[in-house]
Amino acid sequence: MISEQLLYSLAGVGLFGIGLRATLLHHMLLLRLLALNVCGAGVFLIFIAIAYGGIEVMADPVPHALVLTGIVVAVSATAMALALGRRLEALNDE
Amino acid sequence: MNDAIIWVIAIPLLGSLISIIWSRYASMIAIISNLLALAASIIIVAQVYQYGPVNHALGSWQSGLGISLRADALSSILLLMSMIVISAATFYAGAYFTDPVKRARFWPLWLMLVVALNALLLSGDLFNLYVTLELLGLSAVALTALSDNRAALQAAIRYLSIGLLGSLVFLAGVALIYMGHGTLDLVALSNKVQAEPLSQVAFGLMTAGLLIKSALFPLHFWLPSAHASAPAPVSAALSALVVKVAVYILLRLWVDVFDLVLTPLSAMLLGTLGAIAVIWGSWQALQAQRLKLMAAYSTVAQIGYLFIFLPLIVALPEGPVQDAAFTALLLMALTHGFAKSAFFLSAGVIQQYCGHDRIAELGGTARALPLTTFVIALSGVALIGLPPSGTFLGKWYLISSSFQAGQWWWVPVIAIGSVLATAYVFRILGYAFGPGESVGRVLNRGREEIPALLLALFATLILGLGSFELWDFVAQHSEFLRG
Amino acid sequence: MIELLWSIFDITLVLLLLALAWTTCSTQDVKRAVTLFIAMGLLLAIVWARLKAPDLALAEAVIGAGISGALLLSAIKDYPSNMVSHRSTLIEGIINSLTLVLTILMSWAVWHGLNMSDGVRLSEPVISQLPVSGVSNPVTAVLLNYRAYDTLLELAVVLTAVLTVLTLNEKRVDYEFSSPLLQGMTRWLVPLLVVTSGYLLWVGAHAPGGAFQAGAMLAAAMILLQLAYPSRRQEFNNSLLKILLVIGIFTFLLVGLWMMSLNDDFLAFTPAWAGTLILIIETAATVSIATALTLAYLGGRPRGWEDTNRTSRSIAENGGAG
Amino acid sequence: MIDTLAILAIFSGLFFFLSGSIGLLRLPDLFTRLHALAKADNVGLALVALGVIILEPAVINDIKIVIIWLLVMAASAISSHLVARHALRENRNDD
Repeated sequence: MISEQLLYSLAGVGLFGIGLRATLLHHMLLLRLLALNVCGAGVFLIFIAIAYGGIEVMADPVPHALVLTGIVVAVSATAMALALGRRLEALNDE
Repeated sequence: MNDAIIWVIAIPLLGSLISIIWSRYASMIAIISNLLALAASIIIVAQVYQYGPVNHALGSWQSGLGISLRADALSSILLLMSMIVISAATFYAGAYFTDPVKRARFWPLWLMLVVALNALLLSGDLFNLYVTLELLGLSAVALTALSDNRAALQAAIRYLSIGLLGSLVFLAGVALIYMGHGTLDLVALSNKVQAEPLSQVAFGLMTAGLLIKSALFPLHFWLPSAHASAPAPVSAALSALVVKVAVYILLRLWVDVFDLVLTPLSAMLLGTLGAIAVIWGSWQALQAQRLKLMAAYSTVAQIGYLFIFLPLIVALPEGPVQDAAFTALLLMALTHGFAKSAFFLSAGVIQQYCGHDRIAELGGTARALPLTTFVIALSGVALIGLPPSGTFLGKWYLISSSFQAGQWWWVPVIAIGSVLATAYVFRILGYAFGPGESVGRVLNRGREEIPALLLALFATLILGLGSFELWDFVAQHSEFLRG
Repeated sequence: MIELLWSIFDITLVLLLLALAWTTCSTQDVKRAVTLFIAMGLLLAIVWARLKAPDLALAEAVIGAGISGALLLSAIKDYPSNMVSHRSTLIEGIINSLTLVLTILMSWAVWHGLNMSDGVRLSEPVISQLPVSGVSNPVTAVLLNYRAYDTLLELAVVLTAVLTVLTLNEKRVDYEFSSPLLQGMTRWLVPLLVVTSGYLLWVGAHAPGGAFQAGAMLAAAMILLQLAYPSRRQEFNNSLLKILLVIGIFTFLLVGLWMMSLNDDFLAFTPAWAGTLILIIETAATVSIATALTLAYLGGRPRGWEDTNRTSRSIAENGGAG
Repeated sequence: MIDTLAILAIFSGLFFFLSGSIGLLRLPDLFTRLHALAKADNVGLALVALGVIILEPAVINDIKIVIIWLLVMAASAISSHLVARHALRENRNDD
């Protein structure tokens, strides 16, 4: 089943690249955050593509757990960054 | 008996949780849990000294399936240094934050930073390193944002997005490693990693992610604003510890895991960037208008020195010469940690006393705050590298191993860096001893000044004079060098 | 034939994903970018399901697309939507070529990596130790037993983030509009969500699900309530709120230390009790995660959150008024 | 025989999804687009669900699928309503 692993892990690399490029290009916090999340999704996809072993085979559960951790960390960081941005806007308005 | 390695993480975590609930007693809780964690870190160093590296398999699972915590000579010494700096800054912070609301916000996050630092230094697992890096990054950003002004928030946002990018790039490397080798355990990996394409790219990604976090030139651009605008105790921890633990992971990966992948050419490239950082950072520090900004740029330069060691360690033959270079690297990292934290704490005192930290208007400070000025002078001695500070020995060995490795070109860089450092330290002292309006009554702010003094003494006297013990310690336990 | 269909499906899915990511990242319009990003989250959930990661599909749908979607959508109005900024062409060129080179290098590494890997990895020990791990869902076993320490630190990350959100910001301005229809649906949807969340928590021991999915779903229920009844926000009981926020990590830590006193190693669960202990930890973690995500969405300092003593209360109130 | 029925149901469901998506892209304004999406998707999902129920022997899973279908219907009705209401208010504010 190497072909599916390859297809999806290359897609993960692609997402990572797209996200990385946009992270470096954007100035605005919100867009940069979205780009970072896309970038993270790419890394997660690489992990899960590695874990996949075919339709009949059970997938490797370790990367699944790692990515679950990663998703929660990503949403926490996003919430925190948005709060920082909101506070900055409030200070700018004063 | 190897429980100390757990307590040093569990105690600050417990303290953080309790200080959220009983915010009224947060200062006391923080001080107690810091002292307990300091004691635990001393126990760890003693254990490593007596019995060699300590290993704790979490959950009793075989390594690979579970996560292992490890302490060896390198990590235990850095742990002790970080706990000493943190404890001093904790005592300082109790007096620094006068507003009770701010204090209640500060303590839980501060203890979380301690958890992250200790967990990171002891971690023996690649993915766990990612989680601790995120915890460290988020708590550091949260503490920077405590200043709650525009400059600090802008710096915090930049710090956060750069930090997130750094850890994601690191995580991409971790994913590739897991793809090729099927394990995340550092010891298991050190036996598996070969110089093949996958490991090379993974190594490059992880290095790039960590270089962002350790602010090596030209990836240092986020550092000065963040370190200069955070509250003083936070700046001390950021400059002395947070940047340094990223360098620690780099070293650990380079020397322990990826030693076959690290080529002399890439080591030379990093050394060159380090050399540029030394000169550029020192020059910017000389130009800086504000005390804390100057200290932040000086951190950029000091990090540069650590990277110059890398090509030397790669080029030198295994054995006592290489060990000496490694110990000198450790010595410089430690000295800088103590000196820079002392400097930032003193800068905080000056900022509170004068209401600003503009260098050109520091006149009269030496008379009003004699102890603080003395501390700045002491830590300046360590930053320049005058004897008897640890930096002096460190630079001495840096120069001698440059000649031994046949890489004489680092020597002028070190010389220029030292001259520039002398210039920026004496520039401050010149203003501080000069005449000025701010001559008030002589102030004695013991609770804030004494922690800084102790740190500066560590940097200059204790590390300088006691460096032979350090030498012995590292020499006895040099098994972490090249497996 | 079947394999061909699978291939067509896979390729379509991957192309759609890449196209969505590209448009999300290249638009300058904030609203558009957020909408596309949420759509990408849903697509990712399908990808996880396709790659036999149902735990992740659940988590992505609830957390990635749901909670982050709500967070991002409510953040849109904080930003001016037509602020266009460009980097100079030179820098753009450098960034483009840098990322291109990196992508090619990584693809090369992936190609090599898949050829060199023997496909064994950690599945074997994970499965062989499953009987003593206390649960039969391997992902839960990894999260709460083998690599429980990661999860503990991850809860610390969540806590740090939410503390920052709470201490930085004023309360979020409520959405003005609700509608009787929404309220009507909320009235019977919220109980259903709560039940589902409990089910996910319980079922996590042997099937896809677990504390994170359950907690996020509970948070979604709370956010929905907030959207449907914006005016009826109750004043929180702060000490209760603080306890709810830390109970997960506190329970986790205490159980870990208790197990250390019994079995020498931190978080070394006694196999006979492991199932029960994991369920206790997960229940507490669900509560904390739900509280944290709800508070992260609502933002705002609850009044009197930082009371240290009486004098500070007056300072806080003056500060709030000023 | 049963399989053919299921496949027929699923494919006609997909047809409704397709037409809904085309409607989303081609129709001129928000309200007609909403109309196309909500209508076509609900029928499409119903047909797909029907097909899957025919294929799935376990009754408990069939019940779950029906519940999912009902929930999606309710959610899409409410969200179309909210979007339309919001758009109407914005229009009124613009006048």
